[in-house]
Amino acid sequence: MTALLSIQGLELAYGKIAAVKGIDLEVGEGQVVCLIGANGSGKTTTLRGISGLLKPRGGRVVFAGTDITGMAPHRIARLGLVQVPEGRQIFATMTVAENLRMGGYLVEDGERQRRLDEVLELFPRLAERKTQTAGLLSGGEQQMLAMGRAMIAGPRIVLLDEPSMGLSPIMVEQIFAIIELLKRQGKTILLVEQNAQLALDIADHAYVLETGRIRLSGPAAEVAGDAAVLHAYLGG
Amino acid sequence: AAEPVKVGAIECLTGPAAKYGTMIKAGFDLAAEEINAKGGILKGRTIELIYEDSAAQKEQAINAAKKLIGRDHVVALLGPTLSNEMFAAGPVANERGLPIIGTSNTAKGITDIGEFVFRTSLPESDVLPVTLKKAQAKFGIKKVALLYSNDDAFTKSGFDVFKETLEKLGIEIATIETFSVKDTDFSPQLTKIKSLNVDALVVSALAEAGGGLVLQARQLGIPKTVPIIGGNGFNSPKIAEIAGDSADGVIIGSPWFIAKEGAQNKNFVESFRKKYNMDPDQFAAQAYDTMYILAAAFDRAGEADSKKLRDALTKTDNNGLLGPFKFGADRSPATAEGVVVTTIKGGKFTLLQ
Amino acid sequence: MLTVETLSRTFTGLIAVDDVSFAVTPNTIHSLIGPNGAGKTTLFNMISGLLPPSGGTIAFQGGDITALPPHRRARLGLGRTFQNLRVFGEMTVLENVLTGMHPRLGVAWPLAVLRSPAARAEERAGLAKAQALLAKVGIADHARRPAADLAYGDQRRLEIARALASDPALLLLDEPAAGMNPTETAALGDLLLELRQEGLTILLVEHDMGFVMRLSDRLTVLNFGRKIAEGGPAEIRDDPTVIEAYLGTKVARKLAGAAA
Amino acid sequence: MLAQQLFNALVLGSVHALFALGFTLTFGVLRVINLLYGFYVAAGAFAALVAVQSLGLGLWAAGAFGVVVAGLVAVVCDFLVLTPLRRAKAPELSSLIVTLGGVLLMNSLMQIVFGAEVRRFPARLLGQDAVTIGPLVVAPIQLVIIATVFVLVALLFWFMERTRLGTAIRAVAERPDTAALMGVNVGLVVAGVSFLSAALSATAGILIGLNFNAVHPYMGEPMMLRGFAIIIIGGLGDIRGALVAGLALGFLEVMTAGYVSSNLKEAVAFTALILGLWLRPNGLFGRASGKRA
Amino acid sequence: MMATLDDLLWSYQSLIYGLGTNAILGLSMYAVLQLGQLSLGQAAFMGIGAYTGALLTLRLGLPFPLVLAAAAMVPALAALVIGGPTMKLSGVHLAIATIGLGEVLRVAYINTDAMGGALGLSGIPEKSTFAIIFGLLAVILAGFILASRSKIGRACEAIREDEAAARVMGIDVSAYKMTALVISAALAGLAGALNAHFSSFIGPNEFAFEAAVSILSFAILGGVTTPFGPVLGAFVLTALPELLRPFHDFRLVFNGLIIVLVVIFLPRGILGFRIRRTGG
Ligand SMILES: Nc1ncnc2c1ncn2[C@@H]1O[C@H](COP(=O)(O)OP(=O)(O)OP(=O)(O)O)[C@@H](O)[C@H]1O
Ligand SMILES: Nc1ncnc2c1ncn2[C@@H]1O[C@H](COP(=O)(O)OP(=O)(O)OP(=O)(O)O)[C@@H](O)[C@H]1O
Ligand SMILES: [Mg+2]
Ligand SMILES: [Mg+2]
Repeated sequence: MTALLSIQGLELAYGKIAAVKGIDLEVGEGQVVCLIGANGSGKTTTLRGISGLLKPRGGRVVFAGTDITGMAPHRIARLGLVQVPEGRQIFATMTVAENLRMGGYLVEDGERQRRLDEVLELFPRLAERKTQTAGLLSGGEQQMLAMGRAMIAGPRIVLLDEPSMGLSPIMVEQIFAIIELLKRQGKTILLVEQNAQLALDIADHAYVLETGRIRLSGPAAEVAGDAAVLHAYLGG
Repeated sequence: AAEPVKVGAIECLTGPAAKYGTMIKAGFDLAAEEINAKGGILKGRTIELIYEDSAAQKEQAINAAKKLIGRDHVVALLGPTLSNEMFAAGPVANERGLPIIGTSNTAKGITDIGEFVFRTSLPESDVLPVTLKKAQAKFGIKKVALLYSNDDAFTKSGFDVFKETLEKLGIEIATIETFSVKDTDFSPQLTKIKSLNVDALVVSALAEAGGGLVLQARQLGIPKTVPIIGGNGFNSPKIAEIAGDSADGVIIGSPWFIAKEGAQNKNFVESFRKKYNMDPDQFAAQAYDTMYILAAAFDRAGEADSKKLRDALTKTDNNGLLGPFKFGADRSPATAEGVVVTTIKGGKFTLLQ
Repeated sequence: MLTVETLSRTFTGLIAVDDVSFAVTPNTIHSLIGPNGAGKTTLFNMISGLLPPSGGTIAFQGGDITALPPHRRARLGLGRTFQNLRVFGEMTVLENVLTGMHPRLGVAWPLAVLRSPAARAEERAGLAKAQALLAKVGIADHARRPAADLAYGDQRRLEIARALASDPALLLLDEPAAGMNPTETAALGDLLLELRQEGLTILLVEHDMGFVMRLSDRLTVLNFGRKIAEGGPAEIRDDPTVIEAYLGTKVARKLAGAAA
Repeated sequence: MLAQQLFNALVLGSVHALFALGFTLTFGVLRVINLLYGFYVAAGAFAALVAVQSLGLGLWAAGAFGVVVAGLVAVVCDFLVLTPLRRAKAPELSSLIVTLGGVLLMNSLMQIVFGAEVRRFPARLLGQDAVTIGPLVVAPIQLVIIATVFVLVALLFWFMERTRLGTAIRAVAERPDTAALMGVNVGLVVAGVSFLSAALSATAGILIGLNFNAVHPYMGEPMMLRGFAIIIIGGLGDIRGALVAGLALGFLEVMTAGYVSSNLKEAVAFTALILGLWLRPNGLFGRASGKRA
Repeated sequence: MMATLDDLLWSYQSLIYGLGTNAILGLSMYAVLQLGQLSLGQAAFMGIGAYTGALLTLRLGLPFPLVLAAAAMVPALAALVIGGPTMKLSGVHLAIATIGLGEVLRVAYINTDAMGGALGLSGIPEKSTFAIIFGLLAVILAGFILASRSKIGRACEAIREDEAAARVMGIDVSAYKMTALVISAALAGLAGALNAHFSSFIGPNEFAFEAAVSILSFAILGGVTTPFGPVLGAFVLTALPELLRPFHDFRLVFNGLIIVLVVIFLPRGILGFRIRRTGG
């Protein structure tokens, strides 16, 4: 299996501060790969580097055979790579429905409507609040919105940055069920998640990030069994 | 060759008032060029004009005056363009004992600034009564509407004189309407005036607002039988340019108009057109005359000395574009003899017969 | 310590909090749980004074504070964190904490401006205390960085340190563990227990049930703005309405397993 | 007289709204208090004037020329001046100051090139003679202005609220980074909005220049303050709001001048605006800010 | 030699005075911007101060210190009155409301003959001196620096960044805002009176929209993260048109160009650094 997304020696920095210091990472087509690490270890930064929001200092990012290193984010999105950003980043002054439609910016009308209906079915809470100004939603509702927005884009690969954050236990279950579903549909997913146990359960492969470097990687089950990982990230 | 005599000029050369400043500068330059070509002043010295821009800001006018006096060591100052600027810069020159001659300041109290402050522009109080009297005689005006820009010193001064004169002449003022110099829409005022059936509109405004106002008055159906009488600000080709046909019948009193009789004026208009490729206006004419007045005063003073120049200026006796010219005791023009009343016909100023 | 009586809040076309009453006993950790959009944050906003209630009263330490502006409540000893991180981004991490100390800085303003010895001493003490707080929550290394540059989880820690800076009697925490992994969450739990030991009362909103059940002395459950249950951890865990509305059977089973 | 005054109010209000449309786009959508807007008004009018006088184009062709020229000038200005600021994530107000410098620069350049004088479109470009319709005296250009405003408002409203691109524009306004993640070409959208807004300003400049028969480098300046007031009262970026607020201001001004005192025109208008804000602190038509306590 | 030096000083005297008064105006803007309040009433307050000062000098011949005190007090009172209703406005809404104040006042000046109407007030004696202007500037600047470095500055910055969060931190935001508005009005009034007493003349149109924008630009160009910023910004913007005089026709072109370049390269202001304070 060839990797859909492959990263070599990626380096990212904020001004003088190096946040990601040369990492290698691969996500195979149809795989769920999870990235775990402590707060501040560079997970979000890595995703931003892939989606083009942050220009890499060094290294290479190849997606579906195209070198996307340093490419503008909208062009990367057009190739079918979508990121659900951390902290939701919903369009606060627009309505819930408009936010969702923005997710399908690149999707043609009929298909977009179909996916919209699908998403509203998955998140009945959003259906109820469809015409509400998104900024006034509760934290969890906003998280659902961010997730739904990405689903409407129908990408080849989704980068999910802590999709379960702030969701009620039932909703967390549901989000993971959705990830399962996407996986079964053959979608590729790069998942950053603090709910490490759940993430490792679902993932094929896992990477552990520590202060900007890959500390450990391997099949998810193996990583989950690692004593150090257990101790540092799984509360064991 | 002898050293040139330095004269400073403060004008609005940038910003929204630049249209006045550039006309004035054109007038000065033309006259200075002629004078220098004819052998200059003080037995062969040329006049060197140093311009500073005031950008219609009083602080810049002051700074310009100080720079010209303190750094360039000029002997006399011309300008500034706007009365407000003169109120700020005049005291500077006066304090240093340097004559300063306004060529376009018509506001009340300008020469009260001090002994060294002169102006060659006829204050409205000299011009407007002549205009009104003539119009009254010709059209039998009994009732007028009076309009003016109330946020500008020049037009406000004009209004004061209009009002006083109208009262003196026993003409009824049906209504007084105001607008801003920046306004472009006068329809509410004019609609109201239209319903009052007045014999004439008396307007104190600058050319842009004035032109727009004339245009709209006619558009709104105030008939041409109701003449529009303007103040000094109307004495500009812009009125006809903006208002087009509607400008016909506008009445203006002024010491100068472009078709004024006489070889001197013909020469001026011709050379001006040749040099600048446009028509002069009253500001240019006043500036042109002022330069000759200044040159003559230098020669009378006998040397480039500010104090002597001041005294020489008070003895001015010029016969220029504006007609016979003397300074009164208040260092403003002494008489309004040169004032003629004109009217616009087919877009051109002609004498009102 | 805190008594909320028949509190309500409506927004156009929505009752976000509906006739909710409960009381928080001093020196306990009291949790407020419920599905997304149940009205927990809205309740916090009313308690901290950012949002006027549509009806009902709030009493704190025996006095009615329903009409008090937020800063007065803070002075009375009410501190809070925000669910949607609201650190002062351009200020350094330390300055954020010092700002939290504001109601406890007693030196009169003219003296503070003129840097009188008393003011200097106060600032020095404040600095030391702020540093201690940062160490406590584990972000001492970042003390002099602009707060906006911190990673998400670290900003959450900063929120907690900033809220603690005013020595509150009652601390409202809105999802403090969101964005932290289980190990980090456990450490945070230890910290909160330690704080309770020191006499602090905590009102907690959190969706991490392991965390909540471990810490809480008492829980109040909201759904669609209404209180649907209240009780101790074991009671709530087994309450079928709560399981249905919020926990889901899987989590409930897991929690039961953990407790057993 | 009342009928005529009401018509006057409609015309003046339409002129205000016309000016405000593009302004509300830059300000509301791009979050730039763009003082250059006044310059684009004059630039558009001058370009059209040059087209008429030097290129001998007819009114409509010249108008289109002016609109396009102003739009392109704006795209270039924005690219040179505002894009770097956007990249540096500079505070909002720095855009105000940079455009303040820009205005100084461009206006002075324009004056050097065209002179400071007032110019006018050749007479008879559009019939100037007013016609009497019942109690009303109406000039053709006035009808053109009113029609243009209402058509533009309808089109823009539809565009911003109903089309994909319109939604994208608003998304860019709020979170450019996130919009880019959705596949929106932020740079292009920004350029497009700059173009559109300056094109609208040029339309305003040309029509206003025709109506008042005066075109000069500073013609946009006196309208800035009122424009500013209108777009804030109407709600930033709110097309309908700009129309309603523009008409309201025109109505207030005309009625004050016609029936109270022309002296108090501005004072009454601004007092009413302040009172309006007092009663509705988010603007008359302010949409929810999307900000929670 | 002495004579030339004297001349030099004299030539630039009013420019130098202008630097001082504009710096005070910049600081008056800083007082409110520091809290994130975009008040554009500064020009109006400056006008109130200028008219108050000029009238007291011209009509009553009061001693200058008294005149200055009144010129600061009257706008401060005005700020107190309008402060209440405007307090709940923020951002551009506050800006437009305060600009509205300026417009209403302008109409009032124009229509009041006692204030000279459109003709303004002329012949105001020169009373501002270098020592007075720069002495006041130094005191005000020092006050701002000290305040910014104390807990007050910290509270102000917190309010600017997040008002609601600041409230919850126990900061009395309304009191801070009101105080800032009053102080800024007093400073603007003071600057207005100082200006009136070295430029001989004031007119009603000097305190309108354009003036408000240029006062704002002093602060923003210089930077609002320290009180030095607005002072430097005012110096630069005041001196530029004079320094560029040799460029004649292109003077304002260069002036504009320089502003543009400065903002592009220093978007946070010329002095964009943050003031040092505990924990900074
Ligand atoms: N905008 C920024 N400017 C400067 N430094 C930053 C910025 N954003 C993040 N950092 C720093 O980069 C490092 C990595 O941060 P990042 O957000 O990638 O962590 P993370 O693994 O996503 O953490 P979390 O689990 O808390 O979300 C941290 O040290 C952080 O302080
Ligand atoms: N200012 C507001 N205007 C309109 N609706 C609002 C406003 N604030 C909150 N709401 C609505 O009120 C409901 C309760 O919101 P709240 O934020 O209190 O929920 P919550 O319990 O904190 O949820 P979560 O766990 O997801 O954070 C939500 O449906 C939200 O959309
Ligand atoms: Mg992260
Ligand atoms: Mg919440």
